[in-house]
Amino acid sequence: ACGTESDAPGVDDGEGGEDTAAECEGPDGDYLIGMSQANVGEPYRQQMDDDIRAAAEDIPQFEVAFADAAQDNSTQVSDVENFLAQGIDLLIISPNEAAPLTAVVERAYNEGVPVIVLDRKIEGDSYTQFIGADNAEIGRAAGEYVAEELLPDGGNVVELKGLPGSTPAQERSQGFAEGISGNDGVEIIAEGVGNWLRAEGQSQADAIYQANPDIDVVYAHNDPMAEGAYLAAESAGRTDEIDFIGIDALPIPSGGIKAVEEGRLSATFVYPTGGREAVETAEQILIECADVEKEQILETQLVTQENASELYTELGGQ
Amino acid sequence: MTQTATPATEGTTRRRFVIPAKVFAVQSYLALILVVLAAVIFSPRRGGDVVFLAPENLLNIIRATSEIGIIAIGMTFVILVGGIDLSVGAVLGLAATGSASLLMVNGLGVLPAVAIVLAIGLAFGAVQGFITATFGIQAFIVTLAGLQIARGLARIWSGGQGVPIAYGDGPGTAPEAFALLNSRTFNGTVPIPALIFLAVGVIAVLVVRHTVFARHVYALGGNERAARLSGINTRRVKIAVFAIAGLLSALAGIIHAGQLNQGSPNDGIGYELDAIAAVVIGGTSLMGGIGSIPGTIAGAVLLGVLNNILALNNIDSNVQLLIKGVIIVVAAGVQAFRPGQR
Amino acid sequence: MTQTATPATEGTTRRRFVIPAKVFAVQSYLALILVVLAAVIFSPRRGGDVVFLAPENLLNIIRATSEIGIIAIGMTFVILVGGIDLSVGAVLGLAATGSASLLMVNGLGVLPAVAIVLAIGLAFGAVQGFITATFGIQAFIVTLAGLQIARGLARIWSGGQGVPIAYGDGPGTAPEAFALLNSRTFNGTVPIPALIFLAVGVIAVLVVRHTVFARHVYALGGNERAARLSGINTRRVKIAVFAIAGLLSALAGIIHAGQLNQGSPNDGIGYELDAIAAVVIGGTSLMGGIGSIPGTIAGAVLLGVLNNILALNNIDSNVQLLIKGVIIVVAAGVQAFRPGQR
Amino acid sequence: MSEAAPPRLRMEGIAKSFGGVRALRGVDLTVHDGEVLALLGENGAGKSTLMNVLSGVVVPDAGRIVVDGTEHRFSSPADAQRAGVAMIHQELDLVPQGTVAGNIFLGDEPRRAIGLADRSAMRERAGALLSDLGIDIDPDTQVQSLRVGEQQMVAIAKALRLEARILVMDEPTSALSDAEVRTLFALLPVLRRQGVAVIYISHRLDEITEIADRATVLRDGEHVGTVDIAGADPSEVIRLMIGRSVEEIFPRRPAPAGDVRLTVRGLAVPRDPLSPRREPAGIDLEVRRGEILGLAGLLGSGRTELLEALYGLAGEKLTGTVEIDGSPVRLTSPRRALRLGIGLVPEDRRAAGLVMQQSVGANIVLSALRELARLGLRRRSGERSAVRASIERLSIKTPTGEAIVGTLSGGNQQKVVFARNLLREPRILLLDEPTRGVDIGAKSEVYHLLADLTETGLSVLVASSEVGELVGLCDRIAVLRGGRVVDTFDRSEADEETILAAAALPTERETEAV
Ligand SMILES: Nc1ncnc2c1ncn2[C@@H]1O[C@H](COP(=O)(O)OP(=O)(O)OP(=O)(O)O)[C@@H](O)[C@H]1O
Ligand SMILES: Nc1ncnc2c1ncn2[C@@H]1O[C@H](COP(=O)(O)OP(=O)(O)OP(=O)(O)O)[C@@H](O)[C@H]1O
Ligand SMILES: [Mg+2]
Ligand SMILES: [Mg+2]
Repeated sequence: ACGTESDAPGVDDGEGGEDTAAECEGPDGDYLIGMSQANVGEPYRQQMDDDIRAAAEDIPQFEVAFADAAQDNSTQVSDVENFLAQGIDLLIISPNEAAPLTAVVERAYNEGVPVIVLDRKIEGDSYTQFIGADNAEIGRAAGEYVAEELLPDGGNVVELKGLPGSTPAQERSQGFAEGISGNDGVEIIAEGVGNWLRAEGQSQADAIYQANPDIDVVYAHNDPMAEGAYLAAESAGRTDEIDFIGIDALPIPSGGIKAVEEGRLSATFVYPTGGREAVETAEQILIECADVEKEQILETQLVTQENASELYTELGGQ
Repeated sequence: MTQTATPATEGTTRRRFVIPAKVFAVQSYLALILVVLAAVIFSPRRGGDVVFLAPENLLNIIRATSEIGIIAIGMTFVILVGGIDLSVGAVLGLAATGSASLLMVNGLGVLPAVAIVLAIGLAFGAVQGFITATFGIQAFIVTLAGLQIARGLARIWSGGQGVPIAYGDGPGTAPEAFALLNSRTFNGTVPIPALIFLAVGVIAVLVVRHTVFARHVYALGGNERAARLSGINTRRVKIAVFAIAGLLSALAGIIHAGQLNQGSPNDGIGYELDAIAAVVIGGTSLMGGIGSIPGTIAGAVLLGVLNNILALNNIDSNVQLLIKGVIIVVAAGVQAFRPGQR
Repeated sequence: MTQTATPATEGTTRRRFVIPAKVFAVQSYLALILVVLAAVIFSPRRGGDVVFLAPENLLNIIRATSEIGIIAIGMTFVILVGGIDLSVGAVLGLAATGSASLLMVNGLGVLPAVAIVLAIGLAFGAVQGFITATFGIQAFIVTLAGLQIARGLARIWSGGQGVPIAYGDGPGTAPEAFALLNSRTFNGTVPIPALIFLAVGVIAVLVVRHTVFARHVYALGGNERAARLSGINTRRVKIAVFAIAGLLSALAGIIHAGQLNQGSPNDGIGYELDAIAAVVIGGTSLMGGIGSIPGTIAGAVLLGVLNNILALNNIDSNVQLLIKGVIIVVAAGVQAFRPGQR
Repeated sequence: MSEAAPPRLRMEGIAKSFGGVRALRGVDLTVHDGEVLALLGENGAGKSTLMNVLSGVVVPDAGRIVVDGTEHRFSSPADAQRAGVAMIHQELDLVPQGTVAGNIFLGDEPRRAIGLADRSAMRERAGALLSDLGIDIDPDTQVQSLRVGEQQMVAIAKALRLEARILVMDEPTSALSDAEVRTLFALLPVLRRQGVAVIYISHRLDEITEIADRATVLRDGEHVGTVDIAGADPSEVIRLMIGRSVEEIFPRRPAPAGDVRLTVRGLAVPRDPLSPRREPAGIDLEVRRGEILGLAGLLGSGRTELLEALYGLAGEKLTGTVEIDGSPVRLTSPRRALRLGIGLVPEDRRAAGLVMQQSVGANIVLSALRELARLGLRRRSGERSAVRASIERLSIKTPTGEAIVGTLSGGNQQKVVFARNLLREPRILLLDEPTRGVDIGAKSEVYHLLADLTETGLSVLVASSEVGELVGLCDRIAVLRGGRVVDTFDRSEADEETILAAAALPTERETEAV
């Protein structure tokens, strides 16, 4: 309105992604891929970058530029704008949040840049492919594991939550609640906010152990907080009575798989980064000039002592 | 600490043997000029064109700078009286969440929503100023608490989640007018937030140059006792500067919501440090009494250019941290350097 | 700003009609005492016992406080000379990453690893002090840049991921001695980090009370020019306080790694604000020259008690933010209040 | 008529305590319009506090203030200004970064609509005011680039601008040289004619006899008498002030016969083009053991800069040679100077002398801490006895050594700076306006103390704007102008007129401007 042009969504329906496929240069081209990461401060997201880096190394035509938005939506918008200014050939983005990144991703898509959205969705369908797992689903799997395997006869659960207001924290919480709803004996008796951090998981757990004599399971929204809770239990001498479960299961030394393998955590759930899959998709789009599916949903996997070391190598851990 | 900083821009010293302040005025932008030059030199080129200088890139920088810039202008007033405001980022988040909620959940029109949010920001700042000025509690701690409170209020308001903004006519949509904040004028070139930043900057410069209030701000920061003895109501001045900071943070929050089509309680985390950095790089002394608005604007733009050129060169984000750190210190050093001063 | 704050703790005034400083000394802890009382009252009970007062809970609080407490002690020296150090949290992260890497990746023994990391912290702080003191750049900006640089270095050092610490004899494991940091002494009751905190506190109190250096710190913060005219090497004192802050941050980082069996470049994010809050609640003026170590320790413990009691009561995290904000302001207000002063 | 009409101001039974210190214990004071009332008393007597009560800075515990027959309660400086009271404060309270015009109109700026400051009106009116006062200062100059004396004139202009009915001047001349004092005194008849009541605080008794009608004397916070100046006996006034008589203000001393202690040859500090300071431009001096050398000169003649250079404050920029006891020394920092046995009592005790929020004791031992310590660890008992001895030696009026130095009266603060320097037992003492704001009794004590110290071989360089002081105290007096020694007088040939004439000759501003 009034001599202005709107960047707001809903303006366009152009099939940008398909257009580029038409101009596809194939294996002879050199491609600059922009990878816009929401926050490398999270181990999971650092791992996503590492996975992309490792996978892209095998493809000589690819050069990947990484940007870190440090958890800020505005910064991520700028990061994408800067990529566009440089003329990238493909955008991989793991958005910090959906709504704020939608407009700029749409812009990229409409300018003909194929877009692969990782982990968190954006609104609308102006992207080439979404690759991700379902946090609610993982939460549910965790809940069911607690309700069926760990506490079939019921018991007391403590939940350590991620950063309030973040989507994964909400979904992992909701999913878990659904997962345990089948077993009336399982009750969440205390919650703490650990903001995804090991140290805060530890100090929250310290206080919760003091206030609650009977705890059977600690469910943490990620592995670092579960490890923090384990450390707190260690100093309270209560590691034997409590089972600890986390989420993420990164295939790195400080990740959850190792913690399960070494017996600190009873279980964790793989939250796949999708990094390798994203590079595969990029290869299909740019080099093979192929059409790709709109969505690629990655499955979670339960990690227990039995399969931990196997999975570690399978997922590329060193 | 030895705090050497730009003298107040106004008031040219006309004594024969004193170098006129005009020379220093150029120096206020020296760091910015150097950084821009470096950006041009190190910019990637695309088909012979300097990417950094592409109009669209420059406008992107200004758009990206506008929120921090607006906050930093409010912060300048607070720092001029020797205070500090750590709550600005949280107030931005509160305002962004608030405006999104008022538009989407409460179905208010743009004007009432904006007015309410600005009033909240103003009041929030004024209360912080009141507490600092009345009880003699250090501004750092009052606004650190204010940060937590604003963040908590924002989370409670939205139930902890971001509130996305969708446009339309029906219920649960926001009026199209709000989308203006995410649009560009002059044939779709100049982003509206950049214009608002410009307007706020011009108003602030005029306020500093021409109002009695601004003179009292500088006096209070320069020598509080002298200001009180001159009959200035120092408490009122302090409350006013914090209120200004709150108001401008709320304005930035509204812009934030408009630009990102969402208001989230986690918006603006850490913006306080960027805003203070812009103010300090702009030559304002944290001890109060010395500083200027144009300096602050230059400082904010410098940070924006720096972020942009590092990103354009695809420098590894960890190495970026190192480079940014070094350049910020050098920029502050360039600004602090005055020939003939120790 | 009116910065009312505790006078240096030491020094009893001996004249009849002057309120003895002892009374103020109690007042330094008044806010802490009030918060502890509130914690007892609002504590959940378990079989008639006040959970908050359970020895184990109290020891947990001290354990959880020890890192911030140690950092805050270093910060006190910096703030006493009128500076500020925003890099402490990042230096903690660098030290935690560094010690974990040196132990696990480079296979160093505990003593060399600790010595190297402490030296890095010391040097990092000293360089920041040198830059501030020599070029007259405000400490805020130098240490803000230092924050970014330390964070960047830590990420580069570890490749961005945390380095877990595993104990054992073989390669790729750390010596058991390091596990001491995560253990308890006196029959498994008192956590080692709490003892280290205590030791650092006692040493700092003794340093402040008995060294010439500390008098120079106070004088420099009170009036830099007078200090210089009194023959004090002000530059050296400034470098020294930043070096102390860096050293103690590194110590806290080593403890952090030991307590968490991991060193991660993201450790310690935001600790600087907590540390400064502890210092200010403890009655130290950000303008320099006024403050005390016991006050800082009380401030750090107050924050720890506050976090603990809110967690014990399972209070909604958003409401926690509000409550914490309000209590921090009230605590600072209680500390700032001096009868007979405006 | 003056008998029948109510006095311009009556203060009755004013009492004020700070913590336990009873600064005022029921003081009465009366001033009539067109009168100049001197307010006298030794350091710490309560003069400034009484006037701070009048100007709304301090709220009294008891007492009444009646202006022109109406009782007032002032709870802020603004209240007092509204009732027609203006005050020039003892400590210059100006905003250093502000301009002269901005300071003069601070708090009461000429306004246009909606709170806009009328800067051109401000500049014009400030300019007019300053030229009325005969002061050549550009209203746009930053105050911090002015010399203390000029700042004092700005403070005076600021108070005069208020066109008050009651004008309080708290030691306005302590930073002024003779010429400015003349300018100020020339204003008094004008003010009198306008019916302004002036309350004038000073420790220079010669000024009092020149300008005041009556004098009210305070001692220990009490009103001990009011005398008519005409016909008053100065020694009687002094006795009222300090409770005893001062026989000899200046000590009698034998002419020093020691060896040369300090030799300065061609001492110069390159002038910083940005600074208006007059740096030394080739100074030759000699001071013997036990000698007191005076430095005379107009405002800005370079005395302060010379003393600062000798104290190492010019750093590496200093050129020329300095010898102490025959061996050449490099004076590149205060630390070095201190180690060589040089002490400095700086001109501005608040900015350069004292750590205001710390105790008297901490300030006294500040530069001797290392000497009093062992291995960097303090020895409290040693410090305490040093503090006690200093307080006694200089009769510093303080409750204890632990009192915060900022709460002492100005004169006593000055003594604390003195004490710090004496504690290091210097060979050479540099004094810059050492008795500024010090009462007559204490001045005399300081002079006698210096005399005693010179007997043990101490050499003193003293810069003072009070020529009488130099003439009374010094063995020789060097006159500075434009950063050079232009003349030197022996005690026998020195008198005030000759020295003033030597200091004033060719108008230095003209020769100075490049
Ligand atoms: N804010 C304060 N706190 C404590 N004591 C104070 C304060 N202000 C003044 N005093 C004390 O009150 C007494 C009177 O001080 P005042 O400054 O009025 O003396 P004065 O007569 O002006 O002395 P001088 O000639 O040295 O200026 C002194 O003992 C001083 O120490
Ligand atoms: N522009 C300036 N910048 C810094 N310091 C200054 C400036 N002007 C004056 N000063 C210092 O302020 C103090 C006050 O100087 P004051 O002018 O009162 O002159 P003075 O002592 O009478 O003159 P002098 O000692 O030079 O003969 C001195 O220390 C002087 O060096
Ligand atoms: Mg006085
Ligand atoms: Mg002088």
